[in-house]
Amino acid sequence: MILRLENVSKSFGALKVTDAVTISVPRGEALGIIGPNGAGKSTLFNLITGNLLANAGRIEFLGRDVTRVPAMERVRMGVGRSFQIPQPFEGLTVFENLLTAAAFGRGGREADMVDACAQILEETELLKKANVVAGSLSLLDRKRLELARALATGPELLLLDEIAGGLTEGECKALVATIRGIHARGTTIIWIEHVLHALTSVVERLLVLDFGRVIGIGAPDEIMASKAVREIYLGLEV
Amino acid sequence: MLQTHGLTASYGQFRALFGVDIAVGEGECVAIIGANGAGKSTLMRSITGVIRNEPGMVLHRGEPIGALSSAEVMKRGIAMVPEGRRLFPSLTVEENLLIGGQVRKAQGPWNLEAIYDLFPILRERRKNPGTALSGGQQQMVAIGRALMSNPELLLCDEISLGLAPVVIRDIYAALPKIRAGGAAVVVVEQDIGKALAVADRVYCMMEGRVTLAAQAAAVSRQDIHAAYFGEAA
Amino acid sequence: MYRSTTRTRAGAATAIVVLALAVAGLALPAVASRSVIQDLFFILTMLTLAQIWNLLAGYGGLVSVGQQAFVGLGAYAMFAGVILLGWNPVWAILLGGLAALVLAVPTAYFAFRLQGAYFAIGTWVIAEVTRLLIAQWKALGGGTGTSLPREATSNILGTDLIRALFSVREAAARDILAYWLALVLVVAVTGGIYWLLRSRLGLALSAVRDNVEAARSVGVDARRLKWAVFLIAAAATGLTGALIFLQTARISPDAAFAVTDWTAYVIFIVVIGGIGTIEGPIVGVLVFFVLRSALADYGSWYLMTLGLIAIAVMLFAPKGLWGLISARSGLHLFPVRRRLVGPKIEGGI
Amino acid sequence: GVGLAAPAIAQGAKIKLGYVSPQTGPLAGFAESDAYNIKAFLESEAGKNFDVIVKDSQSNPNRAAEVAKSLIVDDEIDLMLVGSTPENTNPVATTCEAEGMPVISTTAPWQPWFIGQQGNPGDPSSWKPFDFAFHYFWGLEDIIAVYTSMWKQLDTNGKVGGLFPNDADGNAWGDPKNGLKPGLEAAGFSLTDPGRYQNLSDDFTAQVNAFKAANAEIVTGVVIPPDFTTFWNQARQQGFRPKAVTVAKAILFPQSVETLGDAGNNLSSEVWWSASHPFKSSLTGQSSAELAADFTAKTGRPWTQPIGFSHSLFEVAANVMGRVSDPSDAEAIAAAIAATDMTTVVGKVAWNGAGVPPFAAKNVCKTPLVGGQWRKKADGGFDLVIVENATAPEIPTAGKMEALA
Amino acid sequence: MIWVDTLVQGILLGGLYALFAAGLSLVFGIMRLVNLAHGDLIVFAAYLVLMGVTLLGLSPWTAALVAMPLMFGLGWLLQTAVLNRVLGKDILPPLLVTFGLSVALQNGLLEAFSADSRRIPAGALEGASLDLGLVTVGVMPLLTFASAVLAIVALNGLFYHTPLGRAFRATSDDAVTAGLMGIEPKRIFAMATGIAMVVVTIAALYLGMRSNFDPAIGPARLIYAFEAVIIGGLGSLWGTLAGGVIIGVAQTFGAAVNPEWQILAGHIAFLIVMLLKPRGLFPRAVD
Ligand SMILES: Nc1ncnc2c1ncn2[C@@H]1O[C@H](COP(=O)(O)OP(=O)(O)OP(=O)(O)O)[C@@H](O)[C@H]1O
Ligand SMILES: Nc1ncnc2c1ncn2[C@@H]1O[C@H](COP(=O)(O)OP(=O)(O)OP(=O)(O)O)[C@@H](O)[C@H]1O
Ligand SMILES: [Mg+2]
Ligand SMILES: [Mg+2]
Repeated sequence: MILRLENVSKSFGALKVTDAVTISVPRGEALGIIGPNGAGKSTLFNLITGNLLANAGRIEFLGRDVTRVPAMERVRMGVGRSFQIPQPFEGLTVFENLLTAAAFGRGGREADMVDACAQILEETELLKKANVVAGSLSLLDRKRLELARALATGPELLLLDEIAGGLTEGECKALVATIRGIHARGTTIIWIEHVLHALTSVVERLLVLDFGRVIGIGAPDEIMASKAVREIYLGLEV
Repeated sequence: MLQTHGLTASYGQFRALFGVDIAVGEGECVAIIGANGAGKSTLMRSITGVIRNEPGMVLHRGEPIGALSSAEVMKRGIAMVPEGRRLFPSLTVEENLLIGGQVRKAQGPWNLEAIYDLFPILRERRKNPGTALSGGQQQMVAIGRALMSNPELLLCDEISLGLAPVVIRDIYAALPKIRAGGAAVVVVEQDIGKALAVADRVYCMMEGRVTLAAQAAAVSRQDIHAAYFGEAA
Repeated sequence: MYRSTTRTRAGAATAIVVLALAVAGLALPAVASRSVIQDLFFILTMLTLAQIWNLLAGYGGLVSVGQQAFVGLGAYAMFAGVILLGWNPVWAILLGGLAALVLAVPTAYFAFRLQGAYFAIGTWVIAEVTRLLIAQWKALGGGTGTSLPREATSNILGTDLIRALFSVREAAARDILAYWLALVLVVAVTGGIYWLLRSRLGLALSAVRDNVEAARSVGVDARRLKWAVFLIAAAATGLTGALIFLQTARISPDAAFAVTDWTAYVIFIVVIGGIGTIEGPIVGVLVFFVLRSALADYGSWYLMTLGLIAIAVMLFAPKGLWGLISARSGLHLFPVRRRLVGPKIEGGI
Repeated sequence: GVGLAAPAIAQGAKIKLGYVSPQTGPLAGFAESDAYNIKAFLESEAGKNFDVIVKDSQSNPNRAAEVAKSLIVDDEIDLMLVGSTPENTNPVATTCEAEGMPVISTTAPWQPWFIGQQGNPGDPSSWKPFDFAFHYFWGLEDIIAVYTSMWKQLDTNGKVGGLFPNDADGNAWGDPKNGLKPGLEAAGFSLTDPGRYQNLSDDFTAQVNAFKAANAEIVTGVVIPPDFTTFWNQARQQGFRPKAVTVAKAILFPQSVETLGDAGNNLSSEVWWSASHPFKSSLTGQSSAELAADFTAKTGRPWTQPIGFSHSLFEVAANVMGRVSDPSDAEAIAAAIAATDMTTVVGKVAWNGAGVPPFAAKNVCKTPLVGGQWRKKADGGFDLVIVENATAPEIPTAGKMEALA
Repeated sequence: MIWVDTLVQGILLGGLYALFAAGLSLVFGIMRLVNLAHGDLIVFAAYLVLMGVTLLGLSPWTAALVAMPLMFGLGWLLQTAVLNRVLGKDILPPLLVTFGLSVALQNGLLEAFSADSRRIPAGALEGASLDLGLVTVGVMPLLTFASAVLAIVALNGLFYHTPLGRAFRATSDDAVTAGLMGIEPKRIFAMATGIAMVVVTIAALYLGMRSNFDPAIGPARLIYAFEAVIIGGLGSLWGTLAGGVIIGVAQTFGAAVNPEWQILAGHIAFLIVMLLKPRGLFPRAVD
C-alpha cells in the first residue's frame, strides 16, 4: 500500500467535511474520486498532501505515519498534487514554475532539472509556452501547468483535482493519453473529476464521496451503475 | 430588463469571460449552468459591479450600468446571493438581514417578518452570529439578506452548493414565493435538475462563453450534456 | 538538448558596467576630493541598507520597520569591540554583523508569530526595546552616548597605507578606508542578492511571494526561507551600521536607533525607486541624494517635500520610478528570469 | 577692541567660520537668536573679515556630525563654532577633533561635554584631553554652589529629590561620583535620586512617591520642558508640595514658564546670562541690557539666556582669528584659542584652567553662574529675577529667594 | 500603599493611552489601516484647539468642540483623497503614505508653529486633586480616564447598536459583499476616519492640557497607541482600553522598581502578550 487513510476526519468549525474516511491505495493504482460539489473531495486531497492537518485519524504514506508531517516534506517523500483552481506562480514563467517544483520537490541542483522539466513540458504540450509568464496563461494552459508542475516534483503518488473540467473533447482525449502515460510509468494516481468518461477511461477503481463520507468504492462500471450514485452525483433523476 | 452585451472580464492577465450575451426579462427566472470554472460567478460579479466593465456591457432597463460600483448597482434593485454565502461574521443573523435592506428601502413584500415567515428557523436563531449556523441556514440568511432590499432582480450563485438534499429542497421551495413577490430571479447552478425545475429559460456556459441558450422546457438532456461537457454524453 | 539561461544583452552590459564602476570606484580616491568621497560613502551605505530592506520586504514579504535595531546594535557592538575589547575598528565591524545576527534570532522567533501590520509594529517595538536596553549600558555612555577614542581612530588598520598611497591627512585616509569598505559592502550585498535571486532560493522567494500554499505544495519551506532572509538581512544591516558609525566616530542610542534615519528614509528610497527590483533602490538612492543636496538647507521644507514625494509616488507610481522605466522600455539591468532554450520554444522574455 | 590688523586679513580672503546650530527641531529655541547675532557680527567692524556658514543640525546628533563634516570638507571652513546642549556640541566637537579642525563650543555644562566625549565615561583613567576642541561654559560644581546657596536662603530640611533623565545632561548631573550628589552632600543636603528615566515619559508617579517617601522639600534636576510640566502637574495632583523647585533646562525660556501659568511662579533655576549681567560685547560695545533690548526690538521676542552665549561665540572667534597669522593653520588656531584671555558679554573667557580639574584644564574654561527665580508679573508674563550671586558677586541680585506657595 | 498608588496611577495613565489609541483602533479595526501619522494628527489637533483658545479666546472645551467638525472634515478628506487609493492586501502602500504624511505634517507644524513647546491652559484644573483616602489622584487624570471610557462606550454604542456601526462591521468583515448590500466601502472608510479624527481631537485636548507639546512629539506616543490596539485585539474597543491600562500599569510598576525601566516595562508587557496571544487578548472571529 502506498497510501492508507484510517478514520481520517476534518471539520471546519461545526462543519464536518471529512467524516471518518478509510481508504487503502495499492502502489501503481489509478483511483478515481467523484462526488457532488462540496462533498469534501478537495479537502481529502488537502489532508493527504498536508495542506490541511486532520482533526482525527491516521494517514500513512509509503508505510510511514505522515499524519502530522508538513506539506513540503510530503512533497519530497513523493506526494505531488494539482489544485482544483489553478494556482500558478503568476510572476514566474511556465518553465520557472516547473523548475521550482523540480528543484524543491525532488531536491537537487537546478541545472540537473532542466531536461526533466523540458520533457514534462513537452508531454503536457506546454513546451511552446515555456518562457511565458504564468499569470497570462489561458485556463487550459493553467490546468496543463498544474499537471506539469505536479509532475515536476517527481511524485510517486499524483493527486489530480478536476484537471479535465472545461476542456474540449480533443483536449480531453490528449489529457487522458498523457495521464495514461504517467500511470503506465508506474506512478500511483488519485484523480477527482466530474468529467466521468475521461475518468473512467483511466481509473481502475472509483470512490464516491458524499458529505465527507465514502458511500461507495469499486470498479467504475459497478459504481456508475448504482442508481444512488447517479442520483447524488448528477442530480438527474434517472 | 437586464442585458449583457459582449461582456468580457479578466482577472489580471487572465481572461475569464469572452463576450457573453444574456438577457433577463421582467419577473422571469433564468438558470445559468456550467462546469466548474466556466465563468458563471464571474458573470454574476460583472453584472453586480464587483468587477467593473465598460458601461455598455451591462444594461439595466436600457441604461448602461457596467461601470457602476456594486453599491450603485444594488441601489437600482439588483441584489445578489453570492457564492459561498459570505455572511458577515461579526453580525448576528438579524443584523445580517437588516443590513441587506439598510441602504435601499424599496416598497415591497419583504421585511424582517416576511423573511422569518419564509424561513422560520431564522427567527429562532436571530441573535446568533451568522456564521454559527449550519450551511443551509446560512444560505437562508444570505437569501433573506438579499431580499430585504426588495430587489427587482435577484441573482443566486450556487445556492445549493454543499447542502444536504433536504435543505436544498427547502431552499428551492422558497424560490416560487420569491418570484411571487415580483422579483426576477437568476439561479446559477451545477445541479442541472434543480435548475431546470425552477427556470423559465436556461443558459449554459463553458470556458467563458455561452454555449447554449434555450427554453427550460424545451431543452433536452443531450443538449445540456453537450454544452456542459463539450461533447455528446 | 535543452538548457536554462538567465543571460540577456542588458544583463551582460550591466555586468561590464558594474565591473568598470567598481574598479573606477576603488581608484577614485586618487583623484576625487574628500567631499565627493564622503557623499559617495553616504550613497553607498544608504544603498546597502536599501538593498537589504528590499530583500526583506520586496522579495521576502517581511515589512520590517525595526531595521534600526540592527543598525544600532551593529554600531554599538563595533564600539564595544573597540572601546571595551581594544580591537582594531576594522575587525570590530565584523563583531557588529555578528551581534546583529544574534539579535535577529529572538527577533525572528517573536516577530514571525505575527502577521502583516502586526509584524511591522512588532519589529518596531523590538527595536525600541533594544534601544532602551542599550541606553542602560553605562560602559558605553548609556543615554549620553560615546565617541571612539582618538588612539583608536588614528590607528585604524590600513590608514597608514592609504596615507602613504595618496599622501593625505589622517582624517581623509579614514574616509577613504570607510569608503572602500562601503564599496566592498555594497558590491557584496547587491551581488549577494543578485546571486541569491538567480539561485534556487530566488525561485523559492518568488514562489512564496506569489502563492504560499502552492509553494508549500511543491516542497518549498516558506518558514525556513523567511528565517534565512531575515538573518542574512540582519547581519548585513549590522555590518553596515557598524561601518556608518565607524565613520561618524560618535554614537548615542538616539542616533544609532533612529527609526527615521535607518528605516524610514531607507523605505522611502526603496519605494520611490521601485520595490522588488535590484534597480529600484539604486534609482531611489540617487533621487534621495539629489533631493537632499538640493533641499537640505531648507530644513523642514526638505523633509516636508520628501514626505509629499513619497505619498505622490505611492499614489501615482506604486511600482516606483524604476517600475515606470522598465514598464516603458522592458529593460532589466539585473535579469533573474530563467529562459529555457531549445527546439520548439516560442516567445521568451 | 581686539587688534584686528592681523596678517590673516591682509591676504584678502575672508575667514570662514562654520556654525552648526539646531535651527529646527526640539532644540530650536537655542538657535532663535542665531540669525540676529550673526547679522550683528557681520555688520560689526571685526565681522567684515568673516564669512559665517550656518548649517542646521535639525536637533539630530547624527545630522550635527554630518553637517560638521560637510562644513570642514566641502566648505573648507577655518574654525568651527557650536553651542546648544551636548546633543549638538558633542557630535560636532568629536568630528572636529577627529578632523583636526579647531572648534569653540559653548552652552553645555563642561562635564557632559568633556566626559561625554570620552570613550568610556565611567573610567576616568581612560579620559584624554583634546587637541582641537575648546569649550567655555560652567560646570556642575557651579550648579551645586549656586543651587545650595539659593536653598540656604530658605528654611528647609535639606532633603532634595533629583530628576535626572538618561541623556547626556542627566547622566552627568546624576552621576553618583562626578555629579550633583557629592557636592550637595558636602553642602549639607541629601539627594534622593530614584534613577534615570527616559525623556518624554508620561508618568512621574514613581519619582513623586520616592520624593514623598524621602520627605524631600526641594526638587532639582535637568529636565526637558514637557517632562517638567508632566512632573509638576502630577506632583501637585498627588499632593507633593516642595518648598523649592530648582531645575535646569525646563524653565530656561520664558515661553516654557508661561505655559505653566500660575504654577510657574517662583520656580528657580541657574542663570548663565541675563539682561542685567554687567558685561559688554567686545564686538558691538553693547551692554547686556542693550543687547537684550536690541534683540527684542528687532525680533519682537523676549530675551533668553542663549542670546548672550550665541553672541559671545562670535566675539571669541573674532578675537582668536585676530591673533593668528595663517587662518588655514589649524594648530596655530588651536594655540590661539588656548591663549585667549578676553571679556565677552557673558564674562571672562580664558582657557587658563581656573576652577577646572587638571584632566580638563586644557580644554575647558568657565564663565560665571548665578541663580534666578521666575516671578509672575501682573500681565501674566514672567520675570527672571536674580536672587543668588555668591560665586559671581559682580553680577547684581535683584531680590531674595522665596519659597513656593 | 505605594503599590496601590502605583496601580491607580498606572490605570489612569492607561486611560490616556487608550484615548490616544481609540481612534487608531477604530480605523485599524475597520480597514486594517496602519496609520503612522496618527500621533502627528493628535498633535495637529492640539494646535487647532490651542488656536481656538489663543486666537478666539474660547475655553479649551469649547475650542475642542469647534475643532471636532474640522478634524472630522480633515479625516474625511484624507481618506477619500489619499488613503482609499492605497488600501489593499499589501500593507506597505498605506504604511508608506501615512509615514510620508507624518513627516510632512511634523515639518509643516514646525514651519507654522516653531519648535517651541506649547500648552493648552486649563487653569486650576492642572494641579487639582482629589483625596480618596488611600490615594490622592489628580482631577485631570481622572477626567482623562473618564473621557477614554466615555469615548469607548460611545464608539462601542455606535459600532454595535446603530445602522452605521453595522455597516462598519460588515465592511470590515468583507468589503466586497458589503458593496452588494449597497454600502460604499470607501464612504464608510471616510466616515470611520472622520470619526476617528473626532476622537483624536479629544485625545489632543488632554494631551495639550496635561503636558507640553511640540510638533515633534507625535511618534513617541504612537507606538504606545499601537501597542494598546494590538494587545486588545483587532477591532475590540474595550480591548484597546485594556491594552492601554496594561501598558500604563506596566510603566508605573516598572518605574517604581527603577525609572530606567518605565518605558521598557510597557514594551515588554506588549511583547509578553504577543508571545502568549499573537492576535491580542480579545481577537475577533475573523481577521
Ligand atoms: N478552509 C475552509 N474553511 C471552511 N470551510 C471550508 C474550507 N475548505 C472547504 N470548506 C468547506 O468544506 C466543504 C467541502 O469542500 P471541498 O472543497 O472539499 O469540496 P469538493 O468536494 O472538492 O467540491 P468541488 O467539487 O466543488 O470542488 C465545502 O462546504 C466547503 O465550503
Ligand atoms: N479572483 C480570481 N482571480 C483569478 N482568477 C479567478 C478569480 N476568480 C475566478 N477566477 C478564474 O476565472 C474562471 C471562471 O471562474 P468563475 O468563478 O466565474 O467560475 P464558475 O463558473 O463560477 O465556477 P464554479 O462552479 O467553480 O463556481 C476560473 O478559471 C477561475 O479559476
Ligand atoms: Mg474540489
Ligand atoms: Mg461560481
